[in-house]
Amino acid sequence: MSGHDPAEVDRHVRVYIVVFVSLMALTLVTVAVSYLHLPLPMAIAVALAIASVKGSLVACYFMHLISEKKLIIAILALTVFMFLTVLFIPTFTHMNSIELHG
Amino acid sequence: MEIPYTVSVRQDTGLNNGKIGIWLFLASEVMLFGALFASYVLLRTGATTWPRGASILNVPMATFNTIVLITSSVTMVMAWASLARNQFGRFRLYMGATILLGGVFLTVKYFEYTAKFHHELFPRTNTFLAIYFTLTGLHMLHVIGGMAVNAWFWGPGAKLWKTNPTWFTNRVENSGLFWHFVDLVWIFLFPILYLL
Amino acid sequence: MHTTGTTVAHGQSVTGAAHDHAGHEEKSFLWTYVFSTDHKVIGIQYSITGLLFLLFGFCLMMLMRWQLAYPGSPIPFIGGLLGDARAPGGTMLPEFYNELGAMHGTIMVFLGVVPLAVGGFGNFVLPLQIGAPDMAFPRINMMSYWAYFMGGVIMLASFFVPGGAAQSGWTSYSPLAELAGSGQTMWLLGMVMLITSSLLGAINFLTTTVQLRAKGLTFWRFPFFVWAQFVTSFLLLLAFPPLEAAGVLQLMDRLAGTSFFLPSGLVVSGQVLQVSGGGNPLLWQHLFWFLAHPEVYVLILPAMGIVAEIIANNTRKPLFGYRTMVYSLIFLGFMSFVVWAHHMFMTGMGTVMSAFFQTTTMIISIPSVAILTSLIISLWGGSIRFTTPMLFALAFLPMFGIGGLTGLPLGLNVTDIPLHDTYYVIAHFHYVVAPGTIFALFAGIYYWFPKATGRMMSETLGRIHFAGSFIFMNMVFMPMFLVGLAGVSRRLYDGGASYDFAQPVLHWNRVSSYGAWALGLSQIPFIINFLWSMRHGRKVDQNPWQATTLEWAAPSPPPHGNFTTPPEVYRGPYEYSVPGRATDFYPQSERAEA
Amino acid sequence: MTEWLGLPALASAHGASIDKLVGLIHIMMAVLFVGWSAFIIYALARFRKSRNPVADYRGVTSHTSTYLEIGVAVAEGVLLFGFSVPMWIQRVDKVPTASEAVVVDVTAEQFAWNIHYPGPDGKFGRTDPALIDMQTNPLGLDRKDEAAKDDIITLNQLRLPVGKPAVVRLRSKDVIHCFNLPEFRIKQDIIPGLTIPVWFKPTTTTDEMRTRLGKPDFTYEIACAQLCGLGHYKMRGFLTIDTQEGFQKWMDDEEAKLKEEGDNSGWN
Ligand code: HEA
Ligand code: HEA
Ligand code: CUA
Ligand SMILES: [Cu+2]
Repeated sequence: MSGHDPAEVDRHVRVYIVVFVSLMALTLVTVAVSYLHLPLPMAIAVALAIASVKGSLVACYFMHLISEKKLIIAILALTVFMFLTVLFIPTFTHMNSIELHG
Repeated sequence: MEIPYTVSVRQDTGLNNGKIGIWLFLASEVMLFGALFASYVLLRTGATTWPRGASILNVPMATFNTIVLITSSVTMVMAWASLARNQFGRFRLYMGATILLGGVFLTVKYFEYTAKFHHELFPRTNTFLAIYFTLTGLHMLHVIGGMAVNAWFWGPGAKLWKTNPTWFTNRVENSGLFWHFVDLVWIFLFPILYLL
Repeated sequence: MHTTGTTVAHGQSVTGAAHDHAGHEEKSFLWTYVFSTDHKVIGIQYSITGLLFLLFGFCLMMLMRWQLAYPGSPIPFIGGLLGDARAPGGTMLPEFYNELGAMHGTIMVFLGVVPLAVGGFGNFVLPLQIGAPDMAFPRINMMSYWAYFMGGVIMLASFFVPGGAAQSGWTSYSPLAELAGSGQTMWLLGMVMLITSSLLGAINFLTTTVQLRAKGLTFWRFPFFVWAQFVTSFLLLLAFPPLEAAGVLQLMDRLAGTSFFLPSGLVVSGQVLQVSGGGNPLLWQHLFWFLAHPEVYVLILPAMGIVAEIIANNTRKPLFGYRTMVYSLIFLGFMSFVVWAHHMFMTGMGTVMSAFFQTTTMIISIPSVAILTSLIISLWGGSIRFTTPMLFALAFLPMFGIGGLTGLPLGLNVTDIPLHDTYYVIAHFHYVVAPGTIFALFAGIYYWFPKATGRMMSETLGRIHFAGSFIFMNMVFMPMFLVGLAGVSRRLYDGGASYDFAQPVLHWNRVSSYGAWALGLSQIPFIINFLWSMRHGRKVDQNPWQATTLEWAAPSPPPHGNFTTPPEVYRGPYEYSVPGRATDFYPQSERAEA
Repeated sequence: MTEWLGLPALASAHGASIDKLVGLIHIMMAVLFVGWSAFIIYALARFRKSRNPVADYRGVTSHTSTYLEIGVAVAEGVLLFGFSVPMWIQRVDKVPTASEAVVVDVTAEQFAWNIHYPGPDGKFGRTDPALIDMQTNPLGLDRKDEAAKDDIITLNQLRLPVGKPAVVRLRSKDVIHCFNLPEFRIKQDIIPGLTIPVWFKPTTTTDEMRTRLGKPDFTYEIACAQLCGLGHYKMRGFLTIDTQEGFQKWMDDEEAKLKEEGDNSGWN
C-alpha cells in the first residue's frame, strides 16, 4: 500500500469489517464441525479447507496481498514452491522406504 | 548520508525498502513453520496411535483465543488505517487495543499451559504434547515479539509521527504485516492441534 | 525468530538514525570501527573474523592429521597443552578426535567460508558494485554481524563445557547427537545465532540489490558477482529456516525430554532409554540436508562470482555466455532445493525416491558444467595477465572441476554404495570447498584489497603463497580419493588402522598429513603479506586493475557513503577491449562521448 | 577393467556391475577433465599477454560448448537410466524370499554386531528389551519362546554359505550405524526403529580369497561406516564365507552346543 488517500482507505475499512465478520463465522463453523466427529480424513479435509479460506482472507485483505506489487507476489510464489517441497519430506519418508515391518 | 527509498517508493519496483524487507522476513517465517508443519505430518502419519486434539486440549479456550487474535488483527489494521486517515488519536486507541488483545491471548495460554502441567501433561509425555507445546510455544514467542514492536510504536516510537508521518505509517503497516502473519499461523495451528 | 521480528521493524528506525547522523561524521572510535553501520566496516569485520575462524578450523584439522598419520602416538609440543580430558599424555582421545572433526566442519562452513564469502565480500563489494551508498538496513546489517559473532563465541566456549564440544559430526545426526554431552546444546544455540545472522544478512542483500541499484543498472547489467550473491541470499533465506526448525526440535529433545527424533525402544549400553519415543531419526536428516545441500551452493556461488570478475578483468575481454551463466546460476539455485536426499541414499530408499533424487542430482550438475565451461572458454582470445588474483582464479577451475566431477559417482545411487561415507566423499567436497572456494576467496582478497585499503598486496609474496597452496592442497586431498576408493570410512579415529582391508592405503594418510602441515606453512607468506601491505603496500588510485565495474569508480578506500557523486550506468559489466577505443576497458559508469 | 581404481577385492555377485559402473563413470570424468585441462593450458599459453597483447572483444563465437554440454547431459542420462536406476531396482525390489535365501538378523549397538540366526525352524525367537543383559543376553532373546530354542546368537562373527543369496535384516539398539561389507559392495545405514533388509550373493569363500590374495590370514570384515560414537573406529566384525557343506556343519555343531546348554540351563 503506497498511496493511501482517505477515500481509498475508507473503502478499505468497509472491507475489513466484512472480512472480520466472515472470519468469525468461519471460526465458529470449524469448531461446530469438529463436534460432529467426522471420520478423520473427512475432518482434516474440512478443517484445512476452512483454515485455508480464513488464511487467504487475512493474507489478501489485512495484508493487502490482493493489491500488492508483483515483486512481492513473485517472492511469495517462490516461497510457496519451496514450502511445498518441504511438505514432500513426510511423503518421501513414509511412502517409499525399504524397511520391513515386524 | 541518506539511504534511498526508506520512505519514498522506488519507481520500477513501486515499493520502499521496509516493505520488501518485512515480506522477505515473512517468507523465511513461512519456511520455518512449513518445516515444523512437515515434521508434524511426518510424526503423525508415522505414529501408531494419535489422540484427537479435543480429547486432551481445551477447545473452548482455544476458540476464544482464536477470536481474540482475529480481533487483534482487525484493530491492528484499523490502527494503520487511522494513521493513513491522519487520525493519530484513534491510532493510539486501536494500537493499544491490539497490544491488550495480545496480552489476553497470552493470559489464556498461560492458563491452558498450567492446566496441562497440573494434570502431569508435559512435552515429554507423548509426541502429540511434544508437538503441541513446541508449536504453540514458538507461536507464543512470535506473539510476544509482535507485541514488543507494537508497544514501541505505541509509545516511544510514535515520536516519528511528528517528524515523518508517512514513514511512521509505513512502519506501522509493516509491523502490522508481521502481526497478521502471527494471526495467520494461529489460524492453521488451531484446527491442526485442537480440532483434528 | 521473534527477535528478528522486532529487529526488522527496528532496522527502519535505524535507517532513520543513520540519516539523522548524516551531517556530522566525527564519531568515536567505538562507533566508527566496532559498532559501525557502514557496510564497508562491517564487511571488513566479517572478513577478518571469518579468516581467523578459517585459520582456527585449519589448526583443529592439523591436530587431527597428526592422529591420522600416527594413530595413538602423542602429539609433539602441543599435545601436553591439551589437558588430560582431551589428550592424556599428549595422545588425543577418540572423544576429542570427534570433537575436532565436528567443530572443524561446523567452523569451516558456518563460521569461516559463509561469513567471509557472503558477510565479507557480499557486504563490502555488493553495494559498491551496484552503486549504492550503503546497505538498505545498516543497523540490521550490524546486528547480523554481532549475531554471527555471538554464535562464534558460543561455539568456541563449547570446547570448555564438561564433556567438551559437539562431537557427533557437523551433521549432528540423532540419536547420537541427543545422547551426547552439553556441548551439543551449545552447538544448537550457536547455530540458532548463526542462522539468525544469515537470515538478517539475506534480507538485507536482497532488498539492497533490488532497491538501491544505481540509475541505469538493470539486472542484465549486473556483474556476475552481484547475481551470485543475489541467488545465494535466496538460498540462505529459504533453506536456513528448516534447519532452525530442526534445531528447535533437537533442543526440545535435549532440554524438555521430548522424542521428536527418538524412536521407541532404544537401549543404550544395556539400559532401556526412558523416553516416550515415537520419533523418527530420519526427520532430522531430511531437515538438515534440506538446508545443507543449498548450503553447499552457498559455499560455491560467491566463489564462482569472484572468479568470473577476476577472469573478465585479467583476460581483458567480456565473459563468454554471460546470459547462459546467469540462467544457469538461477536454475542451479532453484534445483539445489530438490536434491537434498542424495546425502541419504544409504538410509533405505525405495526405487521411486532414489530415482527421483538421482535424476535431480544429475540435472543440477549441468548448470555447473555450463558455468565452468563458459569461464574456461572466456580465456580464448584474451590478453591474459597472470596477476596473483588471476592465478588463484585460474586454479579454481580445474580444482572445482575435480571436486564437481567426483560428485557424479556419488550422485548415482549404486556407485554411491562403495563410496558413501568414505574418504572419497571427503576428497570430493574438499576439492570444491578448499582448493575451490578457498582459492576463490584468496583471489578475491588479492583483487579487492586495494579497494579496501588503497594499497596493493605484494605480488611476490602472493605468488609464493599461490605456489605453496596449490601444490599442497593437492597433496592433502588427492590421496584421499585413493583411500576412499579402497573403502576406508571417514570419521575414523585411527584413520582405518584397525581394519585389515585398509592396510594397503594407510601410508597415504601420512602423505595427506604432511601436505596439510606444509599447506599451513605456506599460509605464512599470505598472513605477512596481508598485515604488511595494510601499512606499507604500494599506494594506488581508485582503479588499479583498470576494471569496468562500479566499485572501481569509487575512491580507494571509499568514504562513508561510497561515491563522491551518485554513479550512473550506461552499459554491461564487462566491456573490455571494445574495438575502436583508446583504452582497453570501458567503465560501466562512463558516459558515452557523443 | 576396474583394478586401476583400487577398490577392495570383489566377492559378491552384484558387485561386478557396480564396479563396472564406477569404472565407466571415472573414465568419462577423466576424459572431460583431460579435455578441459588441455584446452585451458593451450589457451593460457597462446593468449598470454606477452604473446597476444590485444584481446579479441568477440572471443569464441561457435556453439561447440553447447553441444558439449548436451553431450555431458546425455552421457549422464545413459549412466542414470541405463545403469543406476535398474541396478537399484535389483537391489531393493528383488529381495529373495526366505525359502531361497539364508536369512539372518544383525543388530548393531555401540560398538558391536549381534548376529542372530533363526535356526532350523527358520523362525526368529521373541526378543524383549527387559531381558537384555550386556554379557549373557545382548539381544534379550527369550529362550522360553518355542521359536527361540534353536536360535543361534554370535557376537561380531557372521558366517554365510557361498553361492546362496543371503538376506541380512538390519536393526539398531541405540544410534545410527552403517553395515559395510567392502568386498561385497554392501553398505546400508541402520536406522534405530526400522528393520532394513540388504541382500547379496557371496561368490568367493574366505579360503578361496586367501589363496587368491596370497594372504593366509585374510578375513572379510564388517565395518561400521556411520559415526556412532567414540568407538566407531573399532566397531569391527568378521564375516566368514564357507562352502555350503561347511556352513551346514557349523550350523549343526552350534545346534548341538545349544542343545546341551539348554539341558543344563533347563529351557527344554
Ligand atoms: C561447495 C560445495 C559443494 C559443491 C559445489 C558440490 C557439488 C556437487 N556434489 Fe557434493 N558435497 C559437498 C559439497 C559440495 N558438493 C559436501 C560438503 C558434502 C559432504 C557432506 C557430508 O556428508 O559431510 C557433499 C557430498 C555429496 C554427496 C553425498 C555423498 C555421500 O555422502 O555418499 C553427493 C551425492 O550425490 C554429492 C554430489 C554432488 C554433485 C553431483 C555436485 C555437482 O553440483 C557438481 C557439478 C560440477 C561438475 C559436474 C563439474 C563441472 C566442471 C567441469 C566438468 C570442468 C572441469 C574441468 C576443468 C576445468 C579442467 N555431494
Ligand atoms: C568450507 C568447508 C571446509 C574447508 C574449507 C575445509 C578445509 C580443510 N579440511 Fe575439512 N571438512 C569440512 C569442511 C571443510 N574443510 C567438513 C564439513 C568436514 C566433515 C566434518 C564431519 O565429519 O562432520 C570436514 C572434514 C575433514 C576431514 C575428515 C575428518 C574425518 O572424517 O575424520 C579432513 C581430513 O583431513 C579435513 C581436512 C581439511 C583440510 C586439510 C583443509 C584445508 O584445506 C584447510 C585450508 C585452510 C586454509 C588454507 C586457511 C586459510 C586461512 C588463513 C591462512 C587465515 C589467514 C588469516 C589472516 C590473514 C588474519 N576436513
Ligand atoms: Cu557403529 Cu559407527
Ligand atoms: Cu549435496
